[in-house]
Amino acid sequence: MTARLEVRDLSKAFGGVAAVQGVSFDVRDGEILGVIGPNGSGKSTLFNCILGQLLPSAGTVALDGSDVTGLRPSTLNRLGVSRTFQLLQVFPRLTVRENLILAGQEHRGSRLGRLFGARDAGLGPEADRMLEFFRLGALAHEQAGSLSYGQQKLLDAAMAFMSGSRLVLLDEPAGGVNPTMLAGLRDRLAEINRVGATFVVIEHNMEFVMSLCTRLIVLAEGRIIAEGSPAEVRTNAAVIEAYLGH
Amino acid sequence: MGLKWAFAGLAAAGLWAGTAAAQDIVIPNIIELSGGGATVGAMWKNGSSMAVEEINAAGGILGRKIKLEFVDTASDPGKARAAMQRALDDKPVAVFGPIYSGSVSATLKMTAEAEVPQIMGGEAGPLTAQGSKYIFRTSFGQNVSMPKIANYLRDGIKAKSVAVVFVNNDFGKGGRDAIVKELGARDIKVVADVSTEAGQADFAADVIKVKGANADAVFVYLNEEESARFLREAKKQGLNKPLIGETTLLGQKVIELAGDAANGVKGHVGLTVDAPVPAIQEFGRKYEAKYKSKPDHNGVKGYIAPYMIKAAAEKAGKLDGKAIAAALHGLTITPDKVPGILIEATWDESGEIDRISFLGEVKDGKQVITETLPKLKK
Amino acid sequence: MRTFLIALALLVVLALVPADLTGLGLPYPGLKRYGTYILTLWLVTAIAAMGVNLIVGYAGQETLAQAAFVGIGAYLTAIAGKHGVPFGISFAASGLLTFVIGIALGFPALRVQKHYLAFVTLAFSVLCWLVFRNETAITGGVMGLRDIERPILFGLKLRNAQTFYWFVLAITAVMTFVLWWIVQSPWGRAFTALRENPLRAESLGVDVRLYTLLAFALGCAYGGMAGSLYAPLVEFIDPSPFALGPSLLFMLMVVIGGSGTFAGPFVGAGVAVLLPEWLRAWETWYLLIYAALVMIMMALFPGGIVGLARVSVRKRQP
Amino acid sequence: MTDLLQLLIAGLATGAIYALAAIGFTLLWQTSQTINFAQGEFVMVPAFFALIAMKLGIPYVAALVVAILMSMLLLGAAFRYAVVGPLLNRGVLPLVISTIALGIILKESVKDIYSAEAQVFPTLLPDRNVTLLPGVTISLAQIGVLVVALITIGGLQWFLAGTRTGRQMQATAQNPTVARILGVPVERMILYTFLINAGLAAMASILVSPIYLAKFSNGETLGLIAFVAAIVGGFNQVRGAIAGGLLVGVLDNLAAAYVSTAYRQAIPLILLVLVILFRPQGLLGRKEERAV
Repeated sequence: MTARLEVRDLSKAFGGVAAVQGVSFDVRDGEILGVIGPNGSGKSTLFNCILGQLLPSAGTVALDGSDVTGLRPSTLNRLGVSRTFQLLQVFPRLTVRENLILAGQEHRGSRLGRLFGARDAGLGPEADRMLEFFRLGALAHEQAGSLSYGQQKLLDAAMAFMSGSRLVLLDEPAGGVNPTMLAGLRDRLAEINRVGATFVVIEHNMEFVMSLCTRLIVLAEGRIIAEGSPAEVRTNAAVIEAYLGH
Repeated sequence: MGLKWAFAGLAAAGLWAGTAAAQDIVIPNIIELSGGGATVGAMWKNGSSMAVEEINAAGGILGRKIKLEFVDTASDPGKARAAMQRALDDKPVAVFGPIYSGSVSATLKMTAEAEVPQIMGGEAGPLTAQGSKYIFRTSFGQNVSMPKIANYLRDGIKAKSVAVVFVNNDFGKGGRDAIVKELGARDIKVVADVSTEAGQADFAADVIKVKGANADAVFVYLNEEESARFLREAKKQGLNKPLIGETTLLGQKVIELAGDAANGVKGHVGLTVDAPVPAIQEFGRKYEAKYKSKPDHNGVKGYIAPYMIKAAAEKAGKLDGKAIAAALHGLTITPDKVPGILIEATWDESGEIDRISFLGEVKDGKQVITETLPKLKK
Repeated sequence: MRTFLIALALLVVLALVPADLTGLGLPYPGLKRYGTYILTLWLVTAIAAMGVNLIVGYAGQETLAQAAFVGIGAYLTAIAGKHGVPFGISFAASGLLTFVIGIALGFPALRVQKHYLAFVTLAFSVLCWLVFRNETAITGGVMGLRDIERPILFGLKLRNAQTFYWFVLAITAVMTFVLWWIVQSPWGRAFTALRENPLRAESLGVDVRLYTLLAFALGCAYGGMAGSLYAPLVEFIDPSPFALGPSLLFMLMVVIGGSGTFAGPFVGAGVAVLLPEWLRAWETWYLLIYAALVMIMMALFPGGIVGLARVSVRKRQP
Repeated sequence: MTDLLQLLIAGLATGAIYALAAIGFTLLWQTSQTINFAQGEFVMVPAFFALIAMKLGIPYVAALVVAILMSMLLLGAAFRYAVVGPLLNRGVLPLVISTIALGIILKESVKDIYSAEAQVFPTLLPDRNVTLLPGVTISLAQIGVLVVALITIGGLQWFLAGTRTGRQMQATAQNPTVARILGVPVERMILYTFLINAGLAAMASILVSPIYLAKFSNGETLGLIAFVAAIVGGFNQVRGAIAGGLLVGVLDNLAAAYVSTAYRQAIPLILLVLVILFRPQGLLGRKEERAV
């Protein structure tokens, strides 16, 4: 198995405060890697450094073997890395379908071609397929802002797959979603994973993580304190200490 | 729905064709009521309003009352053109303004084409040199005043070199170009040529430049407030060369604003309320009583404009633009017949005004006239 | 299709507004010369405002130099015209030059923080004004440039106020269509996205910096082309309409019309051009009333007039 | 050499006034993300408060106090609640537009209600000149400007760093959310910055008007220069604004004397562009994190 993403000695400090310190790990092709840890352990900062939202203070990030440290998010996205954010991030004034088309359009053809070409950048059929897949078909022409929270969360996740990215980083996809929808979301993600996408998931909902992920890393105070299968991590003494110690 | 409103809007704005019959003679004043020229425009407005009240109280012109309409150019020649277009669409007997030379320059072809006399306040030299038969000045053009200044610098001050300080707008730039030409013709060297901005506050650097030039005299051609600020700074830095100005620099407003610093300033004075002519001083008192502020030469310009129309229309015998313009050419208006003209004045074929003017200086916070210069042509 | 028909109908009505229809047996005398002039000025202002709307309403940036860009187009056209360059070439050159300047200004400014484009355009605006004023040999300085010729189209002189209006109307229609096309394309979607949530847009592969730059440069080009029409319309230019103040007024007009809406710039330009006409009786007070209107609008209806109209239409249809 | 000294002194005196206006700019920006395009008018208006007060028969010094209080009431509190308040959560643009409109309103009101003409404004100090060196003269008024401006700035610095309220204000400026969690009354702190801004503007107005006369259009240049000074010095630091103000004042004078009077305004603007290109946080500003 090859590593899709290699993170080496990544550190990030804000002023004097170190949020992430010397973190190294690989993401292997086809796995679903869970990143867990108590609040403030540096999970989102880690994501933001990997994805170019923040410049890391030290360390490197490599994608498929080539260095991508400090590249801008849009460049990384066009190289095949998608993400979602912890807080809901859809475009409320665009329709659900438009949101999906937007999420894919920058991967289609040239910029000039998009100006003169089809209004939907040729993504209409694919957007419709994605809508059906995530059970949002009936809402296609609603403004995204008018959807329920759970529906927006689904849309948010769906957008990450419109570009056909093979590596997707999900930041708390289950946060605030009701249990029925959650099961649906987990099934959808598992299904996409089967057809070839690799995931990294930050999540607080342990049940969701344990049932979805194939491997976990645990962060505490900006460092990796444990790594392994869900079963191994569950019984790790350092992890229990980190969670209960707070 | 939207369209209906749009049309209602156009109608309300009076943009539609078709003429409304008016009893009064409407004279549009296209003047600077906002923007950089707001002060000047306000003076003109007051002056012309006062004259029209007097004329109407005395029975109007040829039995008809005058009504002034004031249109703001925002001190923008483009807007002045638009306003002039609007005014000319209504085929007025005459138009007043603009006062800024740039705006006059932008509109004078339009009045010539429409054959409507334009009584304006611009002082730039070239305005009357473009062959328009419908443009008339209310004060000396720079083509008349600058030779007088240059003569004074040569004969009165005996200057061999002069530093010129001017404000970079149409008024200042026009004057600067004219004086530089006149000085050149008299073999007087321009050793410093300092451009300043309208609204400029700090004149320290400009005075240093002038001092450094070490000229025999300094010609200061700025608007009122800037003149005052310059004089204060000159006094502070001990600039001890003769400061020579044209009308503005010796005006009441500058003296009031500059205080002591204005003492000793000399120069040529066109028509101001400080002129040693009883009629003009009487005008100043009336103006001050009415508007609670002292008028300057722009107030005088606005005041005589309606009287010019009155005299010319009465000479022509009819209220017609073409006839009024024709009557004004070569006309001499004297205060004994038309008291509102304040001082005897003659207009030549190009619309240039000719009347007496003065040399003066500021002594103890007052303008003192030292010499009266006769009319150019008898 | 429906949009197209409405647009066509609107165009026909606009074309007929200044025309004298009494010859056709209709009791409509048309507009006076001044009315036609104001209508033409409205169109020219609207073109520049469309550019501001693209920058402010779609890309979420602030520009304080639109009047300067109008000035660049106007001076270029006026000066080129004096040297016998045909209008078509000056018009295209005005658009191109302002586009390139837009790129050159926007590139460094957008590298840093959000409001730095506003600061850079502020500086540029004043610098342009200084050049217009002081380079007397080229620009005529404060005395301006007089007697700017109106263009000749296929041998037809556009001297007449009405023919020139139709000419400007045709150009406005084309430029409106072009902007509509851009806004409806994936580019427009990207513009909306980067205004609503640049962070998320960037993570979806939208090159926020590049799209912002393109929107800004296009907006500047609209300003330049509006200037190219302004010069022959007024037939006289001087620096005053291209100063910082008028640039600020462009922002006000777009916001009062409804920023980020397609019709906003037309409505806003209409208000800005016609309001002084409506409020003539108030003389200079109109500026005060206008500014007060803007402030009330901002506090109560930030969507501008178009947004307000939409809300009231929605209320009426339950 | 004496010329240079003369220019430096004149530049510093003018620059001190710019600094007063620029400090207010940065304070408003820090606590409430308000870019105040009416800042120049805020400096222009208080002089007219004083003139009106004097017309009503109030003696000079009392009229100055009235002007400062009126300014804090109208340009501080009323501005905060009537103009900025309703727009605070709508992003920067509506606020920018609103302050542009406010600037027009203030300017036109003074012109239409008071007068379009420049007004003489009395000075606290006698109109006398002091010769420092042969060829270097400074007026008492200028000394007064420098002294009062420096005292005001020093007082402000002391207040911000040395008092509890001042430190709370700085906390609010740096991060309102954190400040709120720490129990700082953020709303009141924001109001204080508006009051301080209005007070500083009134001080600037009282200092500048005797020298440069009071006129409705004075705000145009002053506002622009204060803005440039704030950006050049650093938009997020009070000391940046002070340095920016002094620098722009001096630079303007030097440019006029040694480069070109016609392009004197251009020099500070070119500096502004250079700063944005090479040191976007301003000469003395703090660097902010890249977001996006």
